[in-house]
Amino acid sequence: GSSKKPRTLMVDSAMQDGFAKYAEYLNELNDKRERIVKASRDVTINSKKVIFQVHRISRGNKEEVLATAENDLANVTKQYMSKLVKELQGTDFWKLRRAYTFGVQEYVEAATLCNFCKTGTLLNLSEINASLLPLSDPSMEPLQINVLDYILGIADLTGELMRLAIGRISDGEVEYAKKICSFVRDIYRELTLLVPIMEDNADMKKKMETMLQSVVKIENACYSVHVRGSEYIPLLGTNDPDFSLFGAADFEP
Amino acid sequence: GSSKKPRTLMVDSAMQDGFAKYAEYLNELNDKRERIVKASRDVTINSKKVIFQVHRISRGNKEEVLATAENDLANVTKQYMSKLVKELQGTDFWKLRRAYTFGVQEYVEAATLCNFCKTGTLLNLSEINASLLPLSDPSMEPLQINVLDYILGIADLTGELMRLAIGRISDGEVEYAKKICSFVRDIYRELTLLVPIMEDNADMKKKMETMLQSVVKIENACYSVHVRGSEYIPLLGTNDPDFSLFGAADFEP
Amino acid sequence: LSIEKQFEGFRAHLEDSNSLRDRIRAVAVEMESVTRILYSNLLLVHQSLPISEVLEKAARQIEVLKGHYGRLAEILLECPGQYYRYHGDWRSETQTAVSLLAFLHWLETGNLLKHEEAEKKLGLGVSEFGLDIEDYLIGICFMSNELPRYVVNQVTAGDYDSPRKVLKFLTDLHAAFRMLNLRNDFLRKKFDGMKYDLRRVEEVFYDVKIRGLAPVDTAEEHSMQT
Amino acid sequence: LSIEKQFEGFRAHLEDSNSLRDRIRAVAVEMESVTRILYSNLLLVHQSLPISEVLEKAARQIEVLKGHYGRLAEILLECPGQYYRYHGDWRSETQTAVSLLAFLHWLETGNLLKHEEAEKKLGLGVSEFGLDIEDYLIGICFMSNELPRYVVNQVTAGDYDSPRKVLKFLTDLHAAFRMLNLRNDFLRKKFDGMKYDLRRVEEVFYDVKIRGLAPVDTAEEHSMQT
Amino acid sequence: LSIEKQFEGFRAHLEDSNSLRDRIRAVAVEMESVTRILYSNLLLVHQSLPISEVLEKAARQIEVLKGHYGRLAEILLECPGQYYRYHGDWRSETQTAVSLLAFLHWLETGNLLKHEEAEKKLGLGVSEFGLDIEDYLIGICFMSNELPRYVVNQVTAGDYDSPRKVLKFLTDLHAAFRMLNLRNDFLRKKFDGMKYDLRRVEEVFYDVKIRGLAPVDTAEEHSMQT
Amino acid sequence: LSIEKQFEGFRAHLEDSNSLRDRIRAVAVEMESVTRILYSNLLLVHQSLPISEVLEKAARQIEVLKGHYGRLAEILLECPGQYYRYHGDWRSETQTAVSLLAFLHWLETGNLLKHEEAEKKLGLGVSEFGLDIEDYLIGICFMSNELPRYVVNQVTAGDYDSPRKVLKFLTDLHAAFRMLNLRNDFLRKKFDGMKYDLRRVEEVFYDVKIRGLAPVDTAEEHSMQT
Amino acid sequence: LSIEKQFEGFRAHLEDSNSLRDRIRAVAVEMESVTRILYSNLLLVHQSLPISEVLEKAARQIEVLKGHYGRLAEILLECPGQYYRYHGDWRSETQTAVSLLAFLHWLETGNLLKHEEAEKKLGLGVSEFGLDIEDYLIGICFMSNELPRYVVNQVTAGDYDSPRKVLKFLTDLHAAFRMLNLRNDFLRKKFDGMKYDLRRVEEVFYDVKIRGLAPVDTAEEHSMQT
Amino acid sequence: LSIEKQFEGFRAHLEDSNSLRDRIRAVAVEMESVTRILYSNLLLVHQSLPISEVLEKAARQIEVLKGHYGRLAEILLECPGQYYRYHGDWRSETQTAVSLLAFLHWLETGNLLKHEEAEKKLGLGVSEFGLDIEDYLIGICFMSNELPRYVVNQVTAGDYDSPRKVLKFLTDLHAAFRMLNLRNDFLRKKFDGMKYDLRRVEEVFYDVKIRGLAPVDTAEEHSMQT
Ligand SMILES: [Mn+2]
Ligand SMILES: [Mn+2]
Repeated sequence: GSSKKPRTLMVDSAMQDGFAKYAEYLNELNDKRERIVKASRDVTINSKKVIFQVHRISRGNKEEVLATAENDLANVTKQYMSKLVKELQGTDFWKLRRAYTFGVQEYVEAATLCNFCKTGTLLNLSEINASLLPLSDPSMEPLQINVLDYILGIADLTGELMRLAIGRISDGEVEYAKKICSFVRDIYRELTLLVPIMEDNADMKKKMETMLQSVVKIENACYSVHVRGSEYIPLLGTNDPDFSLFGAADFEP
Repeated sequence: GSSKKPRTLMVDSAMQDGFAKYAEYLNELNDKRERIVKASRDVTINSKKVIFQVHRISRGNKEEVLATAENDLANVTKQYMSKLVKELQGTDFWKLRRAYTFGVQEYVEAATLCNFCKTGTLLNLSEINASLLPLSDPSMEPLQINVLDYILGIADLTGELMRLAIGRISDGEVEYAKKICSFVRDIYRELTLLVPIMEDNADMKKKMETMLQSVVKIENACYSVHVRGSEYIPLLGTNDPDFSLFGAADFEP
Repeated sequence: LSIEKQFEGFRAHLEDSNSLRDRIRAVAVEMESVTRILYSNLLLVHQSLPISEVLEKAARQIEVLKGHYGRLAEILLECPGQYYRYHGDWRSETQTAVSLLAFLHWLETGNLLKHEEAEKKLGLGVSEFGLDIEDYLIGICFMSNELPRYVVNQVTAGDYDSPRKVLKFLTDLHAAFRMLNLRNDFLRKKFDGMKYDLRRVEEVFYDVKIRGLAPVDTAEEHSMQT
Repeated sequence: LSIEKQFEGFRAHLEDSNSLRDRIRAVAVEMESVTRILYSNLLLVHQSLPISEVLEKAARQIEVLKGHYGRLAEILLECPGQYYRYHGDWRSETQTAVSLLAFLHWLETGNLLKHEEAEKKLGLGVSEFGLDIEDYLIGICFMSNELPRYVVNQVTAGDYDSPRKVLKFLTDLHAAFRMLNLRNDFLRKKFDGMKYDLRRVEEVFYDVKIRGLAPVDTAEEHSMQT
Repeated sequence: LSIEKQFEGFRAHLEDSNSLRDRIRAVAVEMESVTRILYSNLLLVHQSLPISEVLEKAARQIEVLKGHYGRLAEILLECPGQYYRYHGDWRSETQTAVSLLAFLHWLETGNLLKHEEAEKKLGLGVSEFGLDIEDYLIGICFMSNELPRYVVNQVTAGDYDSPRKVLKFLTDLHAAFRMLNLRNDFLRKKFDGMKYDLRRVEEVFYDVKIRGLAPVDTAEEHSMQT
Repeated sequence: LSIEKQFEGFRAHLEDSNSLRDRIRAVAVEMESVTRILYSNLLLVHQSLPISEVLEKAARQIEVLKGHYGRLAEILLECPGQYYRYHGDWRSETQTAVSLLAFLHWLETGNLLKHEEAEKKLGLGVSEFGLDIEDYLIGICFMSNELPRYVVNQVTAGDYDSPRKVLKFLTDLHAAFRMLNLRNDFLRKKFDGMKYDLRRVEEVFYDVKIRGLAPVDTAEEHSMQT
Repeated sequence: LSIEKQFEGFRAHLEDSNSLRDRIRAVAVEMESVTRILYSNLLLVHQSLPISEVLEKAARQIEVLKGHYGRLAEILLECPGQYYRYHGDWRSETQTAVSLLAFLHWLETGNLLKHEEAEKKLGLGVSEFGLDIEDYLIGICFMSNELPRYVVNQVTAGDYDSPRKVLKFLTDLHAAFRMLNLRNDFLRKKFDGMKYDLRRVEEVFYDVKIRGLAPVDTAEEHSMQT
Repeated sequence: LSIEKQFEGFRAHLEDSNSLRDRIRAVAVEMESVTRILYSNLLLVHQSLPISEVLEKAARQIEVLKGHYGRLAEILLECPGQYYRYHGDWRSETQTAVSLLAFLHWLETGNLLKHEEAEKKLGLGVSEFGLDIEDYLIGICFMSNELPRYVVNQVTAGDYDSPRKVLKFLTDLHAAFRMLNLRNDFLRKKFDGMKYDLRRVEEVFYDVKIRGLAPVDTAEEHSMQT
C-alpha cells in the first residue's frame, strides 16, 4: 500500500523565477566563455605554428622563412585574435582573463619572436595593442592585452630565442647569437625586478628559472664557439675567426 | 682513409676474470631473487583469494565457507609457501626480504584471518612458524617469518576484520562484531607501542592510521546497532534486543 | 627528399590524431551533460513522482545518450584498434550512464540490468566498441549507492514494502560481487562501499518491521512493481 | 634603452596596482573579521536561542559589513573596469556573507534570500560594483551546508516540525539549482555537495516520521512560516 | 541465479585480463634484455671494431628481438582491439629498439631507417600491431644522441671524413624534424636535444677542417661507406 | 691561512650546536616514547575501563614525562636566548602531551585543563622555558578530536548521559576558541577541524534523544559535573 | 567564565605576536626588494661592465639594506630571547644578501668576505642580533654558484686569465668547507653543490689551457692576486 | 592476554635489535668521517700533488678505517645470520670506501682493485662478514665518476699522456661491466652513468690527439704504468 504525496507539487515559484534569471545569466556567460576558450585555443595552436615556422630559418632562406612566418602571424591576428577581440570588452578583460590568457601569451611570444628576427628589437606592448585596434568594432571598448599577459609571453619568448641562438651558431651566425645573448640578458635583468611585484607570480617565478637556464645555455654556446675560434686565430694568421666554417652552408656547394 | 686501431684489442684479462666471477655471482643471485619474487607473488594472489573466500561467510554457511577457506589456505602453504621455504635459508632471510615480504605479509593476513574466524584468537607467530617447519629440508636452516613481516601482516588483518564486522552486523551477528571490535582495539593498542621501535616504520605508520579508521568504523557500526536496538527494548518488553531481525536471514523462509 | 616525404606523412598523422582526440572529448562533454539531465530526472523518484513518469522522461534522454555513443562509435571507426588509446576520455561518463540505466531498469523490472542489456541500451556491442566490463561493474556499484536514499524516502512517503524489496535485491547483488576476486583497485574500493548501503537498507527494514509497518509476508509472492 | 623604458612603465603600473590591492586586502581582512562575529552570533541558533534575539544581534554586524562594502566600492571607483582584477581578494568573504545573510533571512521569513535582496543588504548594485551571481550562488550552497546541523539540533531541542519545513525548502532549492547549467568549477562542486545536505535532512525527517513525532499532516497544507 | 552466472563470467574475464598483462610484461622484460645486449654490441663501433663485424653480431640479436615481437603479436591477437590498452608496457623498449636499428642501418647504408623499414625489421605491420609513429620518432631522436660520440671516436681513430658525413645526415634529419608541428611533449623535448648533437658534430667538423685534416672535396661525390 | 682560521672557528661552533641539538633530540625521543605509553593507557577509556584506573596508570607516566621536561630545561639553560632555535624539536611531543593531560583532566574533573595547570603538570614555567601558548592551544584541539570517539563508545556501553555532557563542554570550548583571531596557520586548521567534532557529538546526542534514551530532562537543570 | 578569561589572555598574546611578525615581515619584504636590485646590478658583470661601475652602483643599495637591518634590530629589541622564533622570516633574504656582498667583495679584492666583515657591512653584531653562521656559510655557497657563469662570460669577453684566478679561489674555499663536519641538512646539500661549480671552472680552465689561450706560465709562479 | 604476551616478546626483540643498530650506526658515523678525510687527501691529486705523497697520507686513514670494520665485525658476531638486516646502515660508507681504495690502487698500479683485494684492505672476508659484491661494484662505479675530472686536471697540468691511459682503463672497465646481467636497480643506474665518464674521457683524448699533444703512438705498445 502506498500513500505517496509527491513533494514537488508545491513548488516555490518565486524561487524558480529567480533561478530562471540566474540560469540565463550563467548560460550566456558560459557560452561566451566557451567561445573565448575555443578562440584562445586556436590562437595558441596557430601561434605555435608561427614559432615553428620561424625555427625553420637557415642561413640561406631567412627572408623567405620570415616572410611566411609574418604572413602566418597576420593570419592568426586576422582570423583568430579578431574573434577574441570581438567577444571581449569592458569588465570581461579581467573577469574572463583565465579563458584567454594562454592564447594571448602565445600570441605575444610569436609576435615578439617574428619582430626580433626582423628588427632585432623588442616589440612593445603598445605596438601590439595598436595593431589590435583595427580588429574591433569602434563602438566598443577595444581589447588591450594587459601587462601581465605580455610579460608572461616575453618570458616564454626567451626560451624560443635560446633555441634560435643554438641554431644560428650551428649556421655560423655567431654575431647573431651574441646579439640574442645580450638581448635575453637584458630581458632577464629587467624581469628580475618586475617579478616580485607581479600578481599571482608563482608561474612567473618558474619561468624565471627556466629563463636563467636559457641565458646560461646561450652563454655556454657563445663561449664554446669563441674558445674554439680563438684557438685558430693564430693558426689562420687573421684576427677574424672564420665562423663561416661552421655549419651546413659550408660543405654543400 | 682510415687508420683505425680497435681499442679493445688489448683486453685486461685479469679484469675480465674478476668480472666473470662477479657475473656468475650476480646471475645466481638474480635468478634466485626472481624465483622468490614469483613464489611470493603466487603466495600473495592466492592468500588474497583465501581472504575473499572468508568474506563469503553468511549466517548459514559459516562452517562450509571456513572449511573451504582453510583448505585453500592449506594449499597456499603446501604449494606456494613451500617454494619460498625451499629457496630461502640463512642470510637470505634478511638479504632477500624485500623479494618476499609482501607475499609473507599477505599469508600472515590470510592465516590469522582464518584462525580468528575459527577460534576467535590471534594466531601467534610461533604457531605459524611451527607450521612451516615440515615444509623445509631438515638439513637446511628453516625459513622463519620475522617479527616485522608478522606485524605488518597483522596490521592489514585489522582492515579485513573491519570488513568482516560490518558484514556480521548485516547478518545480525552483533555479538560477533563486538568481539571483533574488542580484538581489533587490543591489537591497535599493542601496536601503538611497537611501531616507534620498528625499523623502517614509515609503511607501518601509514597502516596505523588506516587501522585507527577501521577501529572507528567498527565502533560506529556497533554504536549504530546498539542505539537502534536500545530503542526497541522497551517497545518489545524484553531485555534481549532481537538482532535477528537484522539481515537477510530473516525475510527469506 | 625521401626523408622529407616521410616526415610530411608524419606531420599529417600527428595533426590527425590531435584532432581525433579533440572530437572524442567534445562528444564526452555532451555525454556528461546528458547524464546530468538523466540523473536530474531520476532524482524525482525520491520525491515520489510515479515511476511511470520518471521512466518516460528518462526514455527521451537515453535516446540522446545513445546518439552520442553512436557518434563516438563512428569516430572510433576511423581509427580501428585504438579504442583503448582514448578509452580514458569517456570512461567516467560511461560508468555514470550505466548506474542510471541500471537504476531505471530496476525500478521498471525489479531486476539487475545485465551487461548485454546495458550494451544494447547504449547501442554498443555491435562493432568492436563494446561496454568495458569493469566500467559496467563500477556503474553497478554507483547504482547501489542510491538505494539507501531511495528506501528512506519511500518509507517517509508511506511505502513500507520497499525496504524488503530493495534489501532482497541488494543482498543478492552483494553476494554476486563477492564471487569476484578483485584486486586492490578502484572497483574493489567501490565494492567495499556497497556494504554500507546494504547495512543502511537493513536498518530501515528493521525500523519498519519492528513497528509492524511492513506488509504481511504473503505480499512477497506477488509482483515487485509499485 | 627602449626595453628599459617600457619596463619602467610596467613597474609603475604594477606598483600602483599593488598598492590598490593592499588597500583592498585591508578591507577584506576586516570583512572577514565581521563575518566571523556574525557567524558566531548565528551559531547560537544551534543552541536554541530565540530567533528574534539572534536576528537582533546580527543586525548590528550587518551594518558594519555594509560599511566595509561601501569603502570597497570607493576604492574600486579608482580603477573602473578592473573590478574583476581584484575580485579574488574579497570573493570568499562575500560568499560567506551571503550564506549568513541567507540563513538569517530564511530564519526570519522561511524564504530564500534573492540576489537583489542580498545586493541591497550589502549596499551593492548601485555602481558598477554589484554582487557577482556566482558568488551569490556559492553563498547559497554554503547556507545549505548549515541546514542539516540546524535540523538535528532543532529536533534535539524538541522541535519536531522543523525537518519537514527544512526539507521542503531544501528540496525546492535543490530543484531550482538543477535548472542551472553549471560548468565543472567550484560552484558545481559546492552544488554537488548540497545532495548530501538534502540526504541528511531526509534522514532526519524519516526519523521523526517513523516514530510518529512529526506533527499531523494537515499542518503541511498551511503556512511555512515559523 | 542469472546474476550469479553473469558474475561467474566476469570472474573469468577479470582473471584472464590480469594474466594477459602478466604475460605481456614478461615479454617486455625480455625485450629490454635483448636491446641491452644489442646496445652493448653496437658500442664496439666506438672502439673502431670494423662495421661489418658489428653488423654481424647485431644481426643475431635482431632476430631474437623479432621473435619477441612475434610473441607479443600473438598475445595481442587474443585481445583484438586492445593494443593501446597495453601499449605503455612495451613502449620504451620499442623506442630503444628503433634507435639501435636506425643506427645500425645508418652505419650500413648511410641512410635514415624509414618507418616501414623499421616495422619490417621488427616483424611488425602485418597485423593490426604496427609501430607507433611517435615511438619511431622518439627512437630516431635517441639515435641522434649517439652520433657526437661516434664522430669524436672516429676522428680519434684517424677517420677524418666521418664528421662531414655525419653532419650531412644530421643536418638533413634536423631539417626534416623541423617540418613537424610538435606539441609540448616528450617528443618535442627529445627533438630539442638534437640541436646540441648537431652543434657538437659541427664543432668536430670545424676542428678537422681548420687543421686541413678533412679529405679533399672530391671525396663527397663518392660512396658514404667506410 | 686566514680563511682556514675562520673556518676552524666555524667548525667548533657547528660541532657545539650539533651536540646540543643531539642531546635535545635524545630527550625528545624519550618524551615521544612516554606520551605513547600514556596514549596507550588512555585508549582503555574506550573499552570502558573505570576512569579511576585509567587515571592511576597515567599518573606514573606523567611523572616520567615531567622528568624529561626537567632535563630539557637544564640543557636549554646552556644556550640562553635560543629556546626558539630548538623549539621545533620537541613541539609536536609537547602538543601531544598537552592533549593527553587535558583529556585526563577532563575525565577527572569535567573541566578544561588551563594553561598554567598544564605548565605545572609538566614542571614548566619556572625558568624562561614555559609552555608555548600555541602549543597549548593545538594540544587542546587534538584533545577535542578524541571526544566523538569517546562519546560513541560510551553510548554503546550504555552511558546515555555522556553525549549531553560532552556536547556542553565542546560547545563552550568551541565558543572560547572563536574569540581568538587566528591566522591562516596550523592552529587555525586544527581549530577548523573542531567544528566536525562538535557536529559529530551533536549527532550522537540527537540519536539518543530521539530514541528517548537520554536521561530525563530534569537533570539538565542541575549540575553539569560528573 | 574562567575559560573565557583565559582565552581573552590568549587573544591578546596572539595579537601581539601577530603584529610583531607582521612588522618583521614588512621589513623582510623590503630587504628582498633591495637584494633584487643589488642582484640586478651585479648581473651587469656578466655583460663586461667595468667592475668599478658595478661596485659603485651596488654601494648605494648596500646602504639601504643596512638601514633595513637596523630597523629589524630595533623590532627584535622588543622581544628579547625570541630572535630564533622569527629568524625564518628573514633567513633567506640574509643568505642572498651575504652571497651578493661576498661576490662584490671578491670582485673588488679577490678575497673571501669574512664573517665579521659581512656583519659589519650589514650593521650587525652590535647587539644580540648577529649574523647567524649557517646563514653566512649558505650565502657563501650561493656565491660559489655564480662563479662558473662568471668565468664563462669572462673568457668569452677575452679575459683568459680569469679561469686560473677563480679556480684558485674556489679550490681554497672548497678545501676550507671540507674542514667542517656538516650534518645532512640544507647547508650540506648546498656545499655538495659547490663541487659542481669547481668542476665546471676546472673545465673552463682546461679549455683555455689546452688551446694555449691562458697567459704564459710564468705568471703562475708569482702572485695569485688580481 | 595471549596477545599482550606475544607482543611483549616482540617488544624485547625489537629493543635489542634497536640497541644493536645504534651501536652499528655509531661505527658507521665514524667510518663516514674517515672516508671524508680520505677523500680530502685524495682530492689533492687534482692539484697535482705527487702521487707518492697522496698515497702516503691515505695509508694512515686506511688503517683507521680498517679498525672500524673490525669493530663492526665484532658487533655483527652477536647476531649471526642477520648481517643483511643491518647492512643498509653501513652500505653507502662501504661503497665510498671502495671507490677511494680503488682510485688509490689505480694511481699506484694502473690496475683495477679486485674484490678480494678490497676485502683484504678493509680486513673483511675472514668471518661471515665479507664485502658484498654489489657494494664493491657500486664503489667501482663511483671511482669511475672521478676519472673525467682527474684527466681534465692532469691535462691542464701538462700531462698529455694520461687521457690515453685513463681511456684504456675505463674502456676495459666498461666492457667488463657489460658482462654483468644487471637488474633495474641502483647498480644499474650507476653503471649507466659510467657511459658519461667514458664519453668525457674520450672527448679529452680527442682534444689532445687532434692537437698533436698526445705522445707518439709507439708509447701505446709499452707499459701502462705511471
Ligand atoms: Mn614557447
Ligand atoms: Mn588485505
